[in-house]
Amino acid sequence: MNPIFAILAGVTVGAAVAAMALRNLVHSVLCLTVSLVGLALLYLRLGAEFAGFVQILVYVGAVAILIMFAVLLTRGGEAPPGRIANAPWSGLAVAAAVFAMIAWAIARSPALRGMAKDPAQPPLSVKAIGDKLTGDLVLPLQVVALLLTAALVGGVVIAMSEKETE
Amino acid sequence: MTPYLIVSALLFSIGFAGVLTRRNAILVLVGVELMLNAANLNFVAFWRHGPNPAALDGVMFVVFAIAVAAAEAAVGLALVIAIHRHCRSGNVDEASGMKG
Amino acid sequence: MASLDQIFVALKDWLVAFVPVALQPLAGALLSIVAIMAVFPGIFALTTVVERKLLARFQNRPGPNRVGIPLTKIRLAGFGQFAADGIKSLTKEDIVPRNADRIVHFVAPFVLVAPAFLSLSVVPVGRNMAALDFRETGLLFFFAVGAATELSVFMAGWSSRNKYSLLGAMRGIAQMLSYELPLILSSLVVVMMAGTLSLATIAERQSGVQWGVVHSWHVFTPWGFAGFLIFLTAACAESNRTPFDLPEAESELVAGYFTEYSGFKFALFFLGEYLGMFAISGVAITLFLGGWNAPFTFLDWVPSWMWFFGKLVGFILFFIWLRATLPRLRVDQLMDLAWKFMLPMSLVNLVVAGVWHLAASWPHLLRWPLCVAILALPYWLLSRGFQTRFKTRTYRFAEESRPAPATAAAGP
Amino acid sequence: MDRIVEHLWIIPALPLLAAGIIALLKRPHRKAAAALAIGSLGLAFLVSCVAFAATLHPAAGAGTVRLTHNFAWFDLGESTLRLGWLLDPLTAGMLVMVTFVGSLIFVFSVGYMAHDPNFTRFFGFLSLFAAAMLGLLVANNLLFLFMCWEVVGLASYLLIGFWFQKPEAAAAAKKAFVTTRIGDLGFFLGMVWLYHGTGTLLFYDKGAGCLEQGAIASLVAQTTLGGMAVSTAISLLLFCGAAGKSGQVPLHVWLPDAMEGPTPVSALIHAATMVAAGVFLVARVFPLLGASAAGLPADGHVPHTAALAVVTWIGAITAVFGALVAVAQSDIKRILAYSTVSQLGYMMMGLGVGGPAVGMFHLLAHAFFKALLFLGAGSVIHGCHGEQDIRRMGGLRKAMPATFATYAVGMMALAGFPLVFSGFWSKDEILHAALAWSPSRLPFALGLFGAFLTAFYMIRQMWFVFFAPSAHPAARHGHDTRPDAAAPHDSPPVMTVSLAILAGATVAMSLLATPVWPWFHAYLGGHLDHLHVGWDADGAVLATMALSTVAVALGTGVSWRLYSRSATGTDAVERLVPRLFGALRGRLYVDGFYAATVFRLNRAAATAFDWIDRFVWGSLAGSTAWIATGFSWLGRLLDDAGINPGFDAGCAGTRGTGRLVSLFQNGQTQRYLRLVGGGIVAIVVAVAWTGKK
Repeated sequence: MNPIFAILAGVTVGAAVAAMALRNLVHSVLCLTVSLVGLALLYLRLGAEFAGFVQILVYVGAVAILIMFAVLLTRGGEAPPGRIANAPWSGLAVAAAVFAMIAWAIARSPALRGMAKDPAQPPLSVKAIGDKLTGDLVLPLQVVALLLTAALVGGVVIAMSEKETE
Repeated sequence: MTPYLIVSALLFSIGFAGVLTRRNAILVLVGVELMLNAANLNFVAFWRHGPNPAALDGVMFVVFAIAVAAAEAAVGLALVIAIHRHCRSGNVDEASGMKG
Repeated sequence: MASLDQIFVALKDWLVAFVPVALQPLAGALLSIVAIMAVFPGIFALTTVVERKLLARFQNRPGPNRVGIPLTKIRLAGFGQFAADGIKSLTKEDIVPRNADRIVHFVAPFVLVAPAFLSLSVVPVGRNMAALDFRETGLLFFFAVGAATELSVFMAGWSSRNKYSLLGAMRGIAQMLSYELPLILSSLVVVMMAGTLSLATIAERQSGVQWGVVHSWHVFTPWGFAGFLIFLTAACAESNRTPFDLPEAESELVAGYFTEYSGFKFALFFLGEYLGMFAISGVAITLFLGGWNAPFTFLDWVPSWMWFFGKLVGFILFFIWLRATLPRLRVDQLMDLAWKFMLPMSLVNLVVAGVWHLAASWPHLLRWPLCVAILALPYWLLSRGFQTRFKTRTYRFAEESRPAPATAAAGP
Repeated sequence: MDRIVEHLWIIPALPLLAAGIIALLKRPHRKAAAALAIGSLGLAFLVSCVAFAATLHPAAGAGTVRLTHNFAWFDLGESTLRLGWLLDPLTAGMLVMVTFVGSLIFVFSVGYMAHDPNFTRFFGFLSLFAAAMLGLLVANNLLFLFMCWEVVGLASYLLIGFWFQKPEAAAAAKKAFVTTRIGDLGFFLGMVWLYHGTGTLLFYDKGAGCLEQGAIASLVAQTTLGGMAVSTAISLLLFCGAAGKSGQVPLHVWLPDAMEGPTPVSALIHAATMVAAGVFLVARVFPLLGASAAGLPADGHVPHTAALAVVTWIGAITAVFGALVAVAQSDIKRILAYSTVSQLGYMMMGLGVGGPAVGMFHLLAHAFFKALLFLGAGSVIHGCHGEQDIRRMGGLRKAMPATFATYAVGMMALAGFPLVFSGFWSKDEILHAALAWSPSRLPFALGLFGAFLTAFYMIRQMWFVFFAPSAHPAARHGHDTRPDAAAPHDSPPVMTVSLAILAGATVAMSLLATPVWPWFHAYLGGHLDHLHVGWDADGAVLATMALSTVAVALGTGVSWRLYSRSATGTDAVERLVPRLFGALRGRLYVDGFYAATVFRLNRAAATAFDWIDRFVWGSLAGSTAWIATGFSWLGRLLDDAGINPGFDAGCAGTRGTGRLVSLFQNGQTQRYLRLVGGGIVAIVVAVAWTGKK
């Protein structure tokens, strides 16, 4: 296994574990950010430059900040006292079972064994992505645009609804 | 290929574990984000190693998934804030007003 | 002249040739990193002095003019000040509040500085002189890396456990998020017209000639001009410069999100902010002001990197000038400006760029007025709303608590 | 010709477009909304007239005009789902009627709703309703019909609950929605079964449709539970839906409550459209209902099948039931509502005994005069500043002459006064067909009795509203808090003109289906070219006419005599037979069993009924409602305080089960998710395990 990949994967998974395990919400979110950056770097390693940078732009630049705001707005800036997990062992067991299932499937998949070890870097031009988006996928693009608009409006409405009723 | 899939499975399971166990609603959402991203990693990996990378299907899927996930995060967090305002708590186990 | 233009490129090639072939990419990268780490902090050091001196001049006072070369009588008109400042901040005590979140508090300045360097590395500072050239995603890389700035601001503000820090951070993030939209949208126009995200290619594209002697900078088009103005304003806000320096408004928030930083970490924040400003200025130059291109064809003999850095200096001076003259905006005005004026205008600008593109074959006399009209009408409509919106605030509660003069006169 | 049917979608599309645009309008754009709604429906009327004209001239030897235009909607795996438009005399007649009456109601609404703040929303809903109704008419596919049917239900929900700030209106809307939904369940099941049986939901598809020879023959050939033909079972299920929409007896309860909506809505829902949808559905799938081992029902000959017998009996019972209850009501709109229930019963009975022509003619005739009556009632209410109780009215004959004249026309048509009113001819035909119905004469008797009652309650209403001395002016005005409360006044021209046009149409309709010139039958049956003017009816027709005239005269006379001599304020019938009257006023307690809100004759029983009702409405177990109703009748008759212990046990059992089931539903998403995760793993393991072997 490539050492760079090992480091990246280790950081990504480790940060994810930390994100899910830390008591302080802000630390969790920061760890999540690290994990997402690690994922973006993995995308880069896989040759998906565009996806990687979009990942950073959206997740680090927007989603992480959004979650931070939510944390602060719900007064989650301090480490909460008391339990942080509900019945952790059964949940962990289920999650472990799911992982075991997926890993088993990956290990046994005949399709994967047939794949090339390290195929040539496929061409990925942003222009091709743009052509695709405005060509074949123009309808999904519109739908996503609509969805984002709806989410924007919906987010505002939900977050301010109680103020309205006062 | 397989290492990527294993990393993806790990991320998915970690996120799932968080969703299942964490009390705080925001962290549940964080877990969901992790699960989504694990799926995205799968898409990219399969795009790269798949039979037809020129079709860009995996990458397009990721781009769309990121957009949708952003919307999901926005709405989800708005809901968390609304629930927090309503219940004075951000813990998922206290917002069980729908129980039978 | 060509040799002077490419002197740094040649130098790098010459140096890299000394190492074994296997290590050459690594050596090249290292060299680029060293160059960036040397040049831009140097400019930063000079900028601090220049800014202090210029601000002083604007305010009719001399400014720093004492520190020169130590142990000599040479004063250098005060240009040794940056060294003194640097030594001071390196040796000062590093104070961390007791309640602070130590790790996050420590990491925050690095999260600011590292992306600033990274984003500088994609800016083409001269012909063939971009440390990192992402042929497909250069501009996207710039914005993606820039996103980390917000995170750093948040980390600094939150970890200090100081309400001014937190408020400053919140303001800063809100401001950066709001102005990032017009920033991206206005640079999108250039991407649309150039058909590429690579900054180097965009700069090269502007070396064409129009009107006989003028290089075809993007700013010499209606969409480019409007886009440039929007970009400039948004860049000003992104780098927290006056008149958009609310996150660190000292009269309200002490020093904003880095109130609780001192010594070296404070210096890092300072450095990070200025590097961010340089980077965004560099991108503005690349996108709109022709990059390393000369304005006129008869000036082409000047090396390309000199053009770039000359323009950069111009930008720096412009920002200092702004800081010295403009008052700070209020928070609501800031947001209104971003969402109700700049965002719609940048959307309109996208339309203008489309019209410009479709009307490529039209005579200039028709194409120009049409595009200007499309821009001017929303400008007029939108700014009309601001005239009513930005009227003088009446302080309702303050006025009510003050006894009206009439009743005061009628009193005993 | 084909171009007409290809573009038949324009008719529903016009009001739909209007509804869409109105939805985007702001509140103050009242004129634009009204103009859009009326304009679009008016245009739809013109297009409908063109379509109608196209059906008048069948190709030589083709019989009925039946134009279809089918197209693929989407692919569903292997099969393709096809939709289509259908134009035949049934559709065309209904189209013209709905657009015409609808337009008039829209115009009337401009005046009636003039003071409402949500004027634009109202017209948006009206347009949506009209669009759905028209879509239902042009559908050549049971699925598309069902979709429009549900949109009709939605629109009626919105319209009945238009004044949702009134709790009664909100409750009525909910009731209407839920009650019709129970019928719709039957409809849906029938549809699914039909698709299963025939593989298509297109009505007519060049011999391959589900209402054509091949499909029906195969359905008749199969049998299901208890030896019933599959076609009969499907017919009965579909009839469930029709009964729900058309307010047939067990499911009629929503219809009177729907009076809480604005009066034009009542007119639109009860006269022209929604209730007619059920009758239309039965007429549309008549080949299925009438299918027997002998084959499809031939023109002019109505077979005696089990399905049609059910339709007939339900119709007859509904006819008498509605009329009985109407006798004792005091709300002007409620009387009309029950009269609608009764008339719908007649229509169903007509369909059962006489085929589509008989039933549909009564439907069309009824649409005109009932719209007239409702709009007249609206005009009266409008003139009396919102008063709806007929006992508080009186003497309006002089105050509102235009309304009085038109209302009288509508009344006489409804009551079946002879010769120049359409109601007479249409009802007469039903009675005539019932007389000839061989299985039983009882429906005929019931119909005759209903005719008597109809005349009785309509005269009662007329007397109270228009003739009685102005009874309680003080009370009336005392109720009214508005400063401009003045004497009753006639309505503005925009309302009375609609009334006059409808009155004219009511009379004109009577010319279309007399025994002398049975144009309508010929039109629906597709033998217009054999039509001639002349008397070729048998003696039974004359006898029926005479009998029904006698019934009407008797009703009129008795009613007039009773009421004109009685003192004001109290009801003559109430004094004569107070117990019976009380029962009638309480709508024979049917609502009590369903809604448990009206009458608590017997507190203990009512509590049980109440619980049953909640249970019934709460679940979709409509069949339980049947049993419960039967039991509760029995319980009230046998023992006033008796509570059937079996129910209690059943309730306790159900409640216990519910508790047990709700243990799983603890509101903790994480626990659900854990189960989901564990379940997925279990499934995968199971699949992998079994796959290995």
